[in-house]
Amino acid sequence: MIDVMYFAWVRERIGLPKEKVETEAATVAELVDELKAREERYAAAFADTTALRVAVDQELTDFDAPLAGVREVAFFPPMTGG
Amino acid sequence: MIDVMYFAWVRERIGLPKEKVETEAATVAELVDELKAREERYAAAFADTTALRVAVDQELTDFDAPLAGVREVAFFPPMTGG
Amino acid sequence: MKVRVQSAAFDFGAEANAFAAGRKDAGAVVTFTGIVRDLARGDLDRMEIEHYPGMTEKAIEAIARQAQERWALKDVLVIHRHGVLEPGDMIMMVATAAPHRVDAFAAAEFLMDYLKSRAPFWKKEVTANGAQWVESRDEDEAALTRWSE
Amino acid sequence: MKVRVQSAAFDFGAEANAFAAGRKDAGAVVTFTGIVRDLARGDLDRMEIEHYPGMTEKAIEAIARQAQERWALKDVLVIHRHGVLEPGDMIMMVATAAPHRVDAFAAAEFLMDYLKSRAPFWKKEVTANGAQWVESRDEDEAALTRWSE
Repeated sequence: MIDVMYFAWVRERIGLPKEKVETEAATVAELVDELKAREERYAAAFADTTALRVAVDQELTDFDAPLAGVREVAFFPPMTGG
Repeated sequence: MIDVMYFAWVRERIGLPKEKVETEAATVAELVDELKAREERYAAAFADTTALRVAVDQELTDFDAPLAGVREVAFFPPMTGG
Repeated sequence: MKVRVQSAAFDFGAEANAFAAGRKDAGAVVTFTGIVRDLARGDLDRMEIEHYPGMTEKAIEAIARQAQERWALKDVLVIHRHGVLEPGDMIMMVATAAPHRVDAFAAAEFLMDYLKSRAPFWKKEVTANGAQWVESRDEDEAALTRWSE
Repeated sequence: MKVRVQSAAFDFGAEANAFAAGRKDAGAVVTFTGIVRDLARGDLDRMEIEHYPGMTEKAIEAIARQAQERWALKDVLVIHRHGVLEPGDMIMMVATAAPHRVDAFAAAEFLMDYLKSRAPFWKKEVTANGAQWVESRDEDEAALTRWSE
């Protein structure tokens, strides 16, 4: 069970900030494929992953990052801090 | 008649901050030669003009700057502002 | 090193004074302050800043630690707000103290470049006609490359 | 643009706040503050700063005007003290306001590089064992070359 979080327009498009996901996905990319297969709103949010960033256990990483032992995955657009 | 001003260690070495100088010097360099010929303290202060800076009428310039019509010449070491 | 992530307003001047006061070890203090800028049409109602609680603090602290490893700094301060802000409100500030100005400036610019693109904040501009997420700019991403040379 | 040359102390925080407050036109404010740093031996009694009244203001205004011509600035502030200062005292500050941070940073660094070597101030460090004029550093002179490229 992984906590999956969404921020900014990803959160708005999917319609919730956080959910628990039961998954056997080995990588972030596989998790994304599972989510896209669920419903149109997920497919829309993840249509172009080059426009997205991902953090695993609160560290920025890539979509090929492994999920073994991971507790929290977050998807969001490029950050606009400062 | 030109106002000649000295700052920092140039002022200390010459022993005064400002004096009026009657001169026919055509350039700053000629004025320096006249001053050096006056007394040892001037010769000491102007011994190495590469260690000095000059301003003519409150604008930084070079030792070959002309003196025609000039009211104020200042000599000082490299500045250390900020 | 002090990092604060908060929704409350902060007093830039008071923070800057407290940071710089009586530093006999650092000749140079640089601050950067980000302010909510109005839109070209002058119709920005508010800016909403979303963040990722938990990760935000960790990311900023990691960036500040990198700055401290890289330059001879005596201190670093980062304050970043989230929530609802109005035009003219201060969004965030960084401050760096160093013996020499070159280090204080470089570290402040480094912190800003990384906060801009690597700290999990997202800005949304809201006007009477609707809301829009601020898009990241290619030049902000490009700004990071100068620090990896 | 505001330039002040004075012997009196100034309140960095109050100046910074007044400079940055309510700026809806500038998203970025950068400040630099120079502080009297103690000597390595910790025995600095005081710093005496001499200047060239009349030329000082003109030189700083010329530098500030150059910065305004070169970058998209909304405002510039320079305050520089002269006279007797103690370790920890603030010598001077610059502040720049711009729509974008790159301009605010570049202009503040430009101002500092020029003030350092082109504004007529001279610093003398006084200890119980004597006094010494601060020598200009080759790297300060070299720093100017990057602005003429």
